[in-house]
Amino acid sequence: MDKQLIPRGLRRTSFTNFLMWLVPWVLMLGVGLYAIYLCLAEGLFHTNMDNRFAFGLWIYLDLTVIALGAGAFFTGFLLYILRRDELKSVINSAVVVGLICYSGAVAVLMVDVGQPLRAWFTFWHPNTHSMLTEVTFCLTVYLTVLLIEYLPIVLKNRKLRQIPRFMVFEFQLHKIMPVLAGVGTFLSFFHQGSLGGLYGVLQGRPFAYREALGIWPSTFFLFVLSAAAVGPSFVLLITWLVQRISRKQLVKPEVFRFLGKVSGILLIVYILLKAIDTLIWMNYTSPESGFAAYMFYHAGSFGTWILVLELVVLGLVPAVLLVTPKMRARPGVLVGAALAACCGIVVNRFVMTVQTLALPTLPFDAVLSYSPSWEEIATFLAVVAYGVLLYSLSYRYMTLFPQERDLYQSSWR
Amino acid sequence: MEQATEKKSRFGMLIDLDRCTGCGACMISCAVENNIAPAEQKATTRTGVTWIRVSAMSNGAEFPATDTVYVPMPCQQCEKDTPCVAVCPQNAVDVDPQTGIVGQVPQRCLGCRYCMTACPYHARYFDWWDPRWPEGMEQTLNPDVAPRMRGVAEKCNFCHGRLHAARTKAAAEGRTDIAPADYVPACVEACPAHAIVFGDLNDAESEVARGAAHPHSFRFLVKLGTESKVYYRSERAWVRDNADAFRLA
Amino acid sequence: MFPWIYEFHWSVGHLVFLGLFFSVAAIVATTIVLALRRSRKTLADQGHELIQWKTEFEDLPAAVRVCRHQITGEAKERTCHNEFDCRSCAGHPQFLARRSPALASAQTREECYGVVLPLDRYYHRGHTWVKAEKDGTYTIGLDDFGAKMVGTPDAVELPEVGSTLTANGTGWTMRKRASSLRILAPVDGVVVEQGGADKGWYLRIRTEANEHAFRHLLRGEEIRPWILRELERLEYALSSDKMGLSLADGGELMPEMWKHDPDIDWDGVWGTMLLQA
Amino acid sequence: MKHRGIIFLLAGVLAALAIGWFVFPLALYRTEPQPIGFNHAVHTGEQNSMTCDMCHEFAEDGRFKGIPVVAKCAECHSTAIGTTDVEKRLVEEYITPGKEIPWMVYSRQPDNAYFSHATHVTRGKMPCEECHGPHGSSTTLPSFQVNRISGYSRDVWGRDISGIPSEPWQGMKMDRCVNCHADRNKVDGCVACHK
Amino acid sequence: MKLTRRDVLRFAGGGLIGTLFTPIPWKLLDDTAIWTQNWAWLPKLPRGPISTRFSHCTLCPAGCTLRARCCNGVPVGLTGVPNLATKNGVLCAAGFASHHMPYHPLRLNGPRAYTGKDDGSMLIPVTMDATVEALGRKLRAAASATSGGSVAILDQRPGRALSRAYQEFLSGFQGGQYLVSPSSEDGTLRALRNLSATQCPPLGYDFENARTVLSFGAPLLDGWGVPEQMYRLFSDRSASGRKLIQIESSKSRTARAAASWLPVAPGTEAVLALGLANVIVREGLYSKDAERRIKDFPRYRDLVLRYHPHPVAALAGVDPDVLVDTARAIASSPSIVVSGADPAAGPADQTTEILVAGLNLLVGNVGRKGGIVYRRDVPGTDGPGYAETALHQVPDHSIAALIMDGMESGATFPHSLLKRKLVEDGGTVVLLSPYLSGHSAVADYLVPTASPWETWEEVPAPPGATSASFSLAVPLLPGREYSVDAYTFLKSLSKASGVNLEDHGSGESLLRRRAEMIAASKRGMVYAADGSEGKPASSFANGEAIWQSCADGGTWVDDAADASSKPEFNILGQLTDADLARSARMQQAAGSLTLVPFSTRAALSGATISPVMSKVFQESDLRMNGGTVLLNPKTALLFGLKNEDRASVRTKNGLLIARVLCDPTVKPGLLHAAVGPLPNGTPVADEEQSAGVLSLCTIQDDGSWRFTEATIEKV
Repeated sequence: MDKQLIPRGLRRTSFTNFLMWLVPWVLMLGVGLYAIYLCLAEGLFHTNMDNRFAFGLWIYLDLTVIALGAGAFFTGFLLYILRRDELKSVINSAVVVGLICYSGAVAVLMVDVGQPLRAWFTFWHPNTHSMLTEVTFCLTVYLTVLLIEYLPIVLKNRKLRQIPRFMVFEFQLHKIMPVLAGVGTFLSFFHQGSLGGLYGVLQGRPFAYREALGIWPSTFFLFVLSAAAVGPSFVLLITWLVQRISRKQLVKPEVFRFLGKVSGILLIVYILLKAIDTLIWMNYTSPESGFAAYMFYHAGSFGTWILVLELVVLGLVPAVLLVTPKMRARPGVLVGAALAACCGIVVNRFVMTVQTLALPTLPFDAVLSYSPSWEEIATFLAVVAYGVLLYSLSYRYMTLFPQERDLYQSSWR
Repeated sequence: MEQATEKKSRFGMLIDLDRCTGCGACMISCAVENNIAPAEQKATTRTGVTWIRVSAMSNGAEFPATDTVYVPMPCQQCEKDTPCVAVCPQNAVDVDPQTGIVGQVPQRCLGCRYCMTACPYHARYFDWWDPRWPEGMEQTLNPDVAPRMRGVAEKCNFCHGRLHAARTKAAAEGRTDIAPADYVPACVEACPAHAIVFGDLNDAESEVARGAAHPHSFRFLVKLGTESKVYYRSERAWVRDNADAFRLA
Repeated sequence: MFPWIYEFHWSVGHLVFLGLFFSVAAIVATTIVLALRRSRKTLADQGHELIQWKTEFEDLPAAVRVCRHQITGEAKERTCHNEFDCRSCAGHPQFLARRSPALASAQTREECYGVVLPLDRYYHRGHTWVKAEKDGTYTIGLDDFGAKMVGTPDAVELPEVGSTLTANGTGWTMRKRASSLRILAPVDGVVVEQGGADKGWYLRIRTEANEHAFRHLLRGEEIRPWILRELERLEYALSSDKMGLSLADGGELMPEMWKHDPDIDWDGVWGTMLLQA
Repeated sequence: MKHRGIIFLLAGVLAALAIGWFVFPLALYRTEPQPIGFNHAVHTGEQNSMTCDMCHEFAEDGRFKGIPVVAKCAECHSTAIGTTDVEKRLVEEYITPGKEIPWMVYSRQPDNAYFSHATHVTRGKMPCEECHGPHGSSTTLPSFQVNRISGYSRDVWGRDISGIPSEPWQGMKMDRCVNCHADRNKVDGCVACHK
Repeated sequence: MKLTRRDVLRFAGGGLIGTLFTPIPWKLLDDTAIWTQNWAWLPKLPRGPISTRFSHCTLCPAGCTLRARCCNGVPVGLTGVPNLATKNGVLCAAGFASHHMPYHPLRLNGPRAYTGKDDGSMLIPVTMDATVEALGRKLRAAASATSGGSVAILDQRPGRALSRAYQEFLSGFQGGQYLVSPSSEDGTLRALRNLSATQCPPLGYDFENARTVLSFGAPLLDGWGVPEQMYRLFSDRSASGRKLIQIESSKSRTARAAASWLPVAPGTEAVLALGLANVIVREGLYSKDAERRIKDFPRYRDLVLRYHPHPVAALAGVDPDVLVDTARAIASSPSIVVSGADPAAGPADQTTEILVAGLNLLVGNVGRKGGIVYRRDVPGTDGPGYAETALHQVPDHSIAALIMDGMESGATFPHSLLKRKLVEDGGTVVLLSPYLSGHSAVADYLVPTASPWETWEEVPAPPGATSASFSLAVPLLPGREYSVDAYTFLKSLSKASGVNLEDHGSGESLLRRRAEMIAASKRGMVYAADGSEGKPASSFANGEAIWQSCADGGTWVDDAADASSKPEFNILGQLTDADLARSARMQQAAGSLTLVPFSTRAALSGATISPVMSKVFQESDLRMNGGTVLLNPKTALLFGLKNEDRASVRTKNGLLIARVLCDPTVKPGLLHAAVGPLPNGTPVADEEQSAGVLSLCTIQDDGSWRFTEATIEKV
């Protein structure tokens, strides 16, 4: 049966090997599911979050993961809307990664909220002023879109294709994919932005608060831009990783270079705007709310180094590397720069979530620290395990990299 | 039906920090009034639920020049762009148009805790645990305030159970407006040093409105523009000067 | 969310927000419905055979999708984007027009490396042939290359008499070991008789065929370069799966060749060679 | 058979509709017997012509006392006045031993809802029937049904499972409060009715 | 017709579509959300008639009047009663939750006995009869000459009718001792009475009329005496003309609110008192009348003149000018000088108490309005009473059998103090308490008494009150069948040990008898809880009428005592030179700290308080839970500690792992260690922690344990 499901002409490891590969991830998932059970059935005291650190590891990683998952929408946008056909070779993989990131984030969110059974109230009685409402609406719809985008990949499985209606549906669905890609881009624009707005609107948190452009704080646009910038980098990174693990060439090197280039250009723009935004915040926004910006970098262990790390080391440097064709041509530099860019986003989201909450506001407040409980970590690892499992299954039984077979047969020409 | 016209109030508080001795009577009377459950074993200062919390604020000077005031901090009942109201995704928080009280409905809350990150006063609390009282003690619950379930945010609402009782009393006596004496939050009533004054800020003659206008009165984090309705007062300049931002250690 | 639910505000922001949400939801729903309706229609029109070929062709490696005119050497580098359907190809007639008649071979059959391909018939690149019979019907069979490569099938499932064949669609299916192989039909037509390996052909069909309908099929002088290329392709498919193995002695194709090394991914090899994903 | 597919589909739809509209309510609600019968009509009818507030009283601080205590019943029924079995039981089982009747309250709201009868009835002059319907003229007590999931009385949702009231007084969900307040241009915050 | 898989799928699909048009999904969605709002384990609110009752709080000796809001007769909320003519008006934090006490998780639900002592002993349930019988035997044995000790009763709530019964009971034993807790609140008064050379009537502090109050470390604004009175008199610094001067090593809550604060070096209070006296004597500010009444005045003057303010101020670490001003302030107006310490730190040392009492005598505060005034005892207890001794002043190893009554309320003491007073082999200790807390750990027998709100309890005048008073805590809840009336228990004990005790019925009838006596005396006024004008006791027909008034929350307050009494005193009579020498500055070893235990009244180490007190003790840093130590940030730095560190505190008596908090109001070099309560009712772990702090303290020869040398180290 296993053999019958593997796309023809692709070489995959033996079923036993595959099962051995799955075992640790299934175990990880199991432990995580137990942690999730504890949080849902007994209460969130199983986490190390508290009234000051009301958002913890989960929200931080959700934001990060969704930013990285932006590869799905942005690749779709480039491929279907801007017609960059070279991305065909990674779109399936990007969609699966996106789906994993988003569904994982939503799953963790459902554990994170205290009353998940009431989550639908947000739809029923939405407060449209809340960034979280925007996030909830967009995430739900976009997750649906991602599922629909994932459907053709599943239906293209060799065994399922033998059922004519699946095959035809897949074909027809694929034909209107540009519409879904467009919708996905629209939704992603809003929820990536709203996730940025989530903190940017916090008037009571002068470290995160930003002036509004239109109805959104500047972080709205910075988040969209940064997500779009690292999305391709993350796709690049994942593809590279799968290549390393599977020891196969899956896409042509020029695809890597193209992804790197897109990432680099957007990163340059992002870093520029982010720098301007930071200067405005330091000189106007923050002081006007009574907090001199330097205070934030002298409280606790947060020094200005974190700003340098985020903007220069993990921002400007990879951006420059990625836009320089010569540097980009070297695979090591390319992957390294993509990794740095992704880490830059990880740091940015850390600053926006964790540092914002750690910093005090009131005069008798202290800088707090927070370290997640095992339940929090296990829950997140469960999502990682789920992602690896879904990706492994998809990789084994579906065609994630259409160029794979081609590359594997092309050397003789 | 005849149209009931009710006076629009803006309930507010004035807390005299020079009088406060940090005895904690407000915190306990509040917990009893509002059916806040005792702490679980593992609860800490950071996971506990205290609708009004008294914190010590120091002038930072060295002994013996050191000086400390105790700052009781209930929900500051912000009036303008109320941080928690704007962020709640499902309207579980609102500003009551009749009273100016920032209401929190735990029954609507999904426990996302966005409001808690939004509140600069850290006046919101999350129910990390199921509320549990020792066996039999649930008989002592205040019948006017519903206990909250786990997984929701909660906060001070100026003892609205008492507001309800006052309204019912007024209605039974055929009045449309409540008598000020009928509606006093538990902490105000409890304070042995009479450090807390409560009343209608719309009523210029009220003690709280007059007190709020005093030059020694101030509000915390006023530059954030939240227009809170809980005023503080101290003769000590350092207390007032510290009110706008955190201080570097 | 809806006007009849309390807390619905008739404010601009609220309406714009919900309006956008409902629009997006509607677009997504419409898309799905549209795809479903189109699928229904396609299925009703029996269009799925072509669709299958179309989509699978897209997935074929570029090395397989080489134009027949590149194989013959008429073009330098030319990849087919037309699902091997020369009937609707704009370039094909031009190549034909330029083709010198001297190229035509006088031979009646091509034989190389043990593969024997009579030239009295047209060949499909999926290794089937079609041959005009005297009674005006056409017979369809698996060519020697395919037959040798697969060997005697374990089972053959032929379409019922009266069913319609679509060029590039499924001709019939064969099972060999664990593989289920779909043999592509070379031309359009209606099945009039079922055959089998023993008869030398698999299907007898009736078709409205004319020269144009057979235009996409290989013939005459094209056979040799094509088969050489196919041998190369086969060798590569075999060698890349297991280093060191190549075609049997001197490159001759042996019957039941899988027996030489049953551990090879024969399913993959057959699939690749028979142009199916 | 040409329409075989559609027939099975329709059968499925019909089965679901039947289950959803008729079996589901039976499964969702648990019927609990009232401890003893009560005839409102006898009390409010011509013979006695009592008004609602003669039994359903207010306390001094304006609180509504709800269902009267047994002592209230005993004001008239210290010994049996009539001859019915129910009255005999009332006297023997409750009034004489001084035991309260464990009534199940149809319109009981959850702990988190605050409703002031004084505001609506005393000051607002609303007739009882506007919310409670012609309960006062009933001769028997309707069956008391509990939602197995939420624990609410069925009357809070309304007798009709669709949630659309067949009579204006049916249903006591929050929508009804909010709509009525909205009709009267009363703008309230959450704390106005939630405790 | 054969059913195919496709048919089943179609049917299911149809069912799915159909279900969307039924209430099932939507109603279930709604109901599950409502379920989360009402789930079964969420406590249901009481519903029922609301009523109001007045009563008195019995958690601490202040005995505040309170109003209970009841639902179904069960108290659901408490408030103070403002504007009363009598002593009370507000409640403290613990008082606001006192109605939780009957449901406390630590409640004892039957008599218990320890199978062994000091060796991992086990608490086992026993029957009441067996307990009484065994105790009777032990009491008889203790009373015999061979035991080496005597029978004693430690009354943690003295002044009640029951206290009188205890005294009667003790009179049946040879050398029976009636003991009270070593409270610091009336330390100055006790010292004064001990200094008197002639008969001295009972005394009280007349804070209302005092212009200056000088406190030697008494936490006047932190639950001392009658808290309401203190807050009223001293919390408004600007408005009243009253002046509170606090002498305390750290800037405590009281020091913060005081008009001036003298940050004295710990242990130098006695010297400081002598320095103050020096100024008064040298400047001739002392009362000439007092000079006559102090019989050893010349000796006292000679001693005092040796303590010039400058060296004293240097030694004590205060500003000499402030010292002189302070001396002048107490001498110039009706004033009160009071010694004291935190309730957990026990009484001040004897020398300090005597010298502080001496200051009062010197400036003529005794018997003066606005100073220390005379008062009378409650009717029925006048006349020669039974000697009342504070536990710490009893000779060591003098008690063979000890009965302890009541929960710790006004003061606490280390277990080691108790053990020291017991005979060498440990004797027998019985604890009458509703809860398994406090000294239950060292008791051999635990007898469950009724919890507050379940029984009639007498609330006598608080320590230091200017006049005797009588009020009642009213039972609003039915008693538990396992709880015992202390008086009934005492009667059965007297029967079992063969002691004659007059039978007055039950504990309640004992109280009614006291009301009768008050009526018979025709003294004092009765004030109703509604704040109306008081009525003379003589206007009440009988004891029952007074009882009724008190049962409704009223209070009987005695008339002012005759002020003409002029007792004479010997200040230095009891002081030896060695005592004075000891009162020099504490020698502090390098690298060590001075450990000072602290707590709040009614929330002492063993006191039982509502679990909801976790709000101030556990869920905020307003009050410190047991096992928390406060250090000056500078001191902390010196020891490499920072906020929230865990550290081991070591004294010569033991070791404790504590949580460190930095507090700039703590004097450098001090280690304030919280003797916390058990707010959330978890006996074992917390009790070990909190008992731990007191067990670290060294008990001095005079029975005090205020300062102990300690070291601290990060763990």
